[in-house]
Amino acid sequence: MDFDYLIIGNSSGGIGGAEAIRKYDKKGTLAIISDEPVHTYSRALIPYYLKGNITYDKLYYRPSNFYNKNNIQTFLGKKIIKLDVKSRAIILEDGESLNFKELLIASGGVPFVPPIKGLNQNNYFTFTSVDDANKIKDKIESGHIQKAVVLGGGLIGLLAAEALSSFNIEVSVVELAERVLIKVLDNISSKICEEILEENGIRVITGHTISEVINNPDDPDKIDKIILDNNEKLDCDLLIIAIGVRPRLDFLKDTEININRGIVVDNHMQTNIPGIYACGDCAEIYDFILDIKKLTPLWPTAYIGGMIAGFNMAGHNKEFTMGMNMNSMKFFGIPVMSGGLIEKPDDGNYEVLTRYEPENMIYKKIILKDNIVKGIISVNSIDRTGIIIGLMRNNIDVSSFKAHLMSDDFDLIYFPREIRNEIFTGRLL
Amino acid sequence: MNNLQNGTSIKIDAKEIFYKDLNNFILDSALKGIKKIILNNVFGQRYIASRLYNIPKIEIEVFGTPGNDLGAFNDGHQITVYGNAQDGVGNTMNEGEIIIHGHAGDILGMSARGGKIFVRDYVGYRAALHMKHYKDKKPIIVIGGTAQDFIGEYMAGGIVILLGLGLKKGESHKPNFVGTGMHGGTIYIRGVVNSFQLGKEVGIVELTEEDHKIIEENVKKYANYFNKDVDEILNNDFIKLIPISKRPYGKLYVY
Amino acid sequence: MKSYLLPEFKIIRDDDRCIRCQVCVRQCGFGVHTYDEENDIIISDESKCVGCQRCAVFCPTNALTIMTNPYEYRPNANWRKEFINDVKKQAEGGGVILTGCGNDKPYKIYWDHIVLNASQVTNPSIDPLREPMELRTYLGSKTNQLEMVDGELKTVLTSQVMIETPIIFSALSYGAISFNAQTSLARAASEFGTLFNSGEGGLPKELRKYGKNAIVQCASGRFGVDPEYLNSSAVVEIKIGQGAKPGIGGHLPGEKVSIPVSRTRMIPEGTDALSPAPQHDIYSIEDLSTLIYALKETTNYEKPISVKIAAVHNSAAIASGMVRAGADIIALDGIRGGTGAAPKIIRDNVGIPIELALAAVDERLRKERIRNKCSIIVAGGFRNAGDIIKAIALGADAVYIATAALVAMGCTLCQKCYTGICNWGICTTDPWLSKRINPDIATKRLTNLLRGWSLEIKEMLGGMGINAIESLRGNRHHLRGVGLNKWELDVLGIKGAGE
Amino acid sequence: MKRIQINEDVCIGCRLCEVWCIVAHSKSKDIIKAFKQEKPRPIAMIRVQEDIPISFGAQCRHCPEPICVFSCISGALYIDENGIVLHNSKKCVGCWTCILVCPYGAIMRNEDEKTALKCDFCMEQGTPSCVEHCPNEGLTLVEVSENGF
Repeated sequence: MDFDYLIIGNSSGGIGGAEAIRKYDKKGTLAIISDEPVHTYSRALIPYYLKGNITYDKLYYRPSNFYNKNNIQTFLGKKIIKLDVKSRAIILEDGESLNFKELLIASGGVPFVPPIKGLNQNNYFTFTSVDDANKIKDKIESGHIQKAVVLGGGLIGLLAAEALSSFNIEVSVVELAERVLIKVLDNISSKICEEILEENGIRVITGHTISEVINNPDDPDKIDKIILDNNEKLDCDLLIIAIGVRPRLDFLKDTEININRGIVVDNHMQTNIPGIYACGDCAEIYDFILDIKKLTPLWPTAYIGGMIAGFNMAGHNKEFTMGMNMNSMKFFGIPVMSGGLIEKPDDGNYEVLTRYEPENMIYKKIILKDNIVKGIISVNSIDRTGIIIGLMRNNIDVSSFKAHLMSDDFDLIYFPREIRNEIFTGRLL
Repeated sequence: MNNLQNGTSIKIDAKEIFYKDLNNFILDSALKGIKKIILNNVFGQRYIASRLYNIPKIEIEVFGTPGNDLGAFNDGHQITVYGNAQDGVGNTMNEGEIIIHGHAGDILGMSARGGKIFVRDYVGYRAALHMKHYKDKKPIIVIGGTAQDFIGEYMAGGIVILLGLGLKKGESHKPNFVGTGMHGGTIYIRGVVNSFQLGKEVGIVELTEEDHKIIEENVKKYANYFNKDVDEILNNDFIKLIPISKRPYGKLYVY
Repeated sequence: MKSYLLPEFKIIRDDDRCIRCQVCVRQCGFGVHTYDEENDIIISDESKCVGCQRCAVFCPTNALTIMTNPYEYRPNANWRKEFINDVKKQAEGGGVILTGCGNDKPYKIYWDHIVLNASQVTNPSIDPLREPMELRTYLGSKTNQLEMVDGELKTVLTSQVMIETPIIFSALSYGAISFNAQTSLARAASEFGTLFNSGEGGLPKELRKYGKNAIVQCASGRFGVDPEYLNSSAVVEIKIGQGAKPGIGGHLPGEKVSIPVSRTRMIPEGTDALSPAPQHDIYSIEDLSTLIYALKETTNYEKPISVKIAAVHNSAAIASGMVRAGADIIALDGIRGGTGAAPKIIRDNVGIPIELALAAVDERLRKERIRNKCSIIVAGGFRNAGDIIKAIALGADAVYIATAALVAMGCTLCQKCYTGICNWGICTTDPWLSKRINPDIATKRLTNLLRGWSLEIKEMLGGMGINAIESLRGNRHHLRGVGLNKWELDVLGIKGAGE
Repeated sequence: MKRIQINEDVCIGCRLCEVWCIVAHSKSKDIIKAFKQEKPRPIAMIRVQEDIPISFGAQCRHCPEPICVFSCISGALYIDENGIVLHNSKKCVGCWTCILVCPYGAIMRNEDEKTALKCDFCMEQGTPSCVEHCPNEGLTLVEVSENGF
């Protein structure tokens, strides 16, 4: 079959691409391929789903008539075997070949599972898909789950831990680094998060990892105990491994597409092959704060990357130059955000503003370089954080209103008049 | 009209020319690019240089006796009078310079907001009345002799330097009510003034370095214009008068 | 010292309607209303209330009623409440009582005792909807006669200013009123084809583009007066006096001299802007003439020069002198003229009603055959188109309105202009309060007023069978007095009704 | 395409925009009932910012390229056919990603519901209530191009 546009991936990057293409090209033939046999849903919601905050149908990222309305053909539950760059086709598992003029690869990532003694195919769970969530759900519903261990103190791991704890399960989080959320928070803020988790009954074990899994002698798919690298033994009825994802690139083997840690793309999200684009967790995008290309597995980044790709695929020149690290999290109701740098680099003329009120569990840190914001962390004082992210994105000199930056009521009113005028007339941000 | 043009300067015999016609002539000349106008036989013609708004700066030399409001609303021109001037010299003057080789009448520099006036000899009543300043616009009046009453009345800014030349040794200055209602600016007086001569809104303060500099600079100019001995003038005590309050009538009202 | 004064106003808050939105709290610049969070109520300190009605107008649920405090002292026809309170005020403060706005005393308002004529049977009235009606007015000195040679006009005409309606905005100086208020007046004048008057506080640079519609004042303080200012105008007006405070000077208190005000007045920020009582270069008619011609010289004889005086006992003789001194326009301001600040005792007791002054001046100038040498603008409490048309029939060329213009912009005559706080954003230089005047809205309100009154004047003119305002000027036959004494009728130069 | 223009020069800080936003999003649409009876009281989606003498009411700008919509993890934020950015609170999980990205700080938190809250341009009534009730034209409706102001 021939398509004007093919999109590999049915999550935010793929949908972003599809919606962008349809903004300019309502007629061109467009298909989305995914190995998951489900309507587009939000991976980011699975902790909420597992917890029971939302029902299954609320996982859907777009309304049920989305593909119809946008004239999108779908190949769901179809695994891709191969991309043939020369003949501009992808080959599906069932042998079907789909030709494309323009291709967007938004294949996302696969959970990384390290080799651990005793681990087998069936005695642990990952936590990146609705399928994972359903399996965990079934396991919990089957009963007898009293103690759980989550390997990985990153965002997914902690959210999984919080979800599990809502079932009155005793949860331990094991993190090899000296603190949780090491990639997105600084020392103080991650300690606050640990505190929140501990206060809510989750044990946080940092600086260690699992060295062995002891299975039930009667049932090799059932874990009895976890042994840590310090020989501590943890009772465990359920193990979740959540130490991160790696780009899903298997079907790109032996193609001439440039791959580093992820697919290398330019600011138009195009790979080295004209007409083939990539975005999301499988691609390396430009981070304007760090001035490097890197994997940035974030929901908004995936969507926007897909959208930029889609615009270009439909013939509208657009660049993505605003990529950056940013995260919005919530642990037991306490909101935590970060964006850009989390620690002051050693070199350069950096300035750090901090505000820490342990009694209110409020922490705020802003990193400046030559009066330009380069990073923010805020715990429990998150309203209007987007304004600060906007300052970063627009390289706005904050010297005239620096005194207000850290306060809870920081707002546009403290901007210089000229900047505000530009903002209100949409010329900025 | 009899006039004699020589390059960018022009000379005219103003005898019996109606002031409006004379001022028409000055305006026309200035518009033609004349830079210096010499008026001979001036006899009471008013408003000389008043009609030169928005015109490149020119010089006017007046021989004789100009009439009232010489240089009223002056917008930056230089007027030199070889003779005495009447009332209203530099009335509400904006910029420029007026140099009187003789005496001047009442309300010299009234409401001036900029420019300089040098009078060689004496001036009449209410000189520098309600003179003001704003930012770098600061009128300066230097009077060689003494003045009549109410000098600096309502003064709101600017500088008056009263030199008292021609007074006998120990003889006090003439004016009473000096600086009545004054609420801005500075008056420097060389020679004797009795405290009863001062308005109740002014106070005497010590001169600073800066004051001496201002006096010196302007006295030099004065001496230069009128061929006087600078050192002799400066070699004498000055007193400095400033208003006691920026708001002399602030407490007059109940709300 | 404990004040023995009672609040002037009573604030009634309908608690069933009050939603605690605190709009009243935020709208009162005098700090009358405060929100008590603990008890979730709004407390109103009536002693601070000036009765401006801002809170009541802005209350979204009409929960507020502000009324005169109905307390009574023992009735006393002599010692009325006002006098008792003024004495208390002075006993407590020991100064001159200041006030704002025009005289509020019950002097006879002659407009209310003069009625207009209308055509019936023997002369046809004109329908202004169908027939052209001319309100256009030219201000300035008119020549005695026109000389034509070979069909060409030989007479050199004096400068004239044309206005589309005989209604001009009177002097309201920047500093006394807000920049936005002055901008609105300038824009409305420009849009409608009439004039506004800068007052004596200078003309902000931003408003110089409205110079073609500006009367700029040269007063005793000479604030902001320089050749550029004088030339940024249609008319230059020498202000001798003002109806609200004849014979005295004025001063803008230092706290109102903000940075922009100081820039416009060209005086340092925070200093009092003192306007001496007389102009010290004018002690006589001859001196006045000197200044008139100084201004004509400075403006190259291109602009009519107006001289404004307060209406006083000898207005007629003074006006005659003013015309002979060269004034092209005479502006007379009557006892009911407004002010931003005046001693109450002066405002309420000095001067004469404009009706009498106008009649006397017009009569005198006619008798002396110099009425054509000047235009007459009258000011002082014109409340409606009826007052205006009567003034024109009494001899005026045009009228100045200021209070009416302020009311159009929102003023409720609370008379607190001198405090610098104006809840309607008019009479203040406070940048926060000034925002309350949106020039777009205020301009519209002002042009609407001019339009309404002009239409009414046309209606009345048509009713009298006149199709040009020119034909009504000084035509006192169209006026009759009601309830007036003989001397009043004589001064006004009109017959009694029925005669 | 119409958008709300903010004119801070004439904002008088009365906060009537907030009051009428609450009324517009109340059940009764009656000002007195909305304030005195409805519990919980709706939350104003316009916020008056004040640093006297500066003030202005600011609400969602309804950007032509709304980063909040692009970033929303649940699909609760969307652009309707008029280009208005709307929020479906039923889909919202309160992850606050929109707050993290909105450069105007225009998205608020409904603390009771744990969902985001934003201006809906008063889609039901035509003219946004804040604009309609602004007594000084500090907020006005202006026609803008597809790409915004």
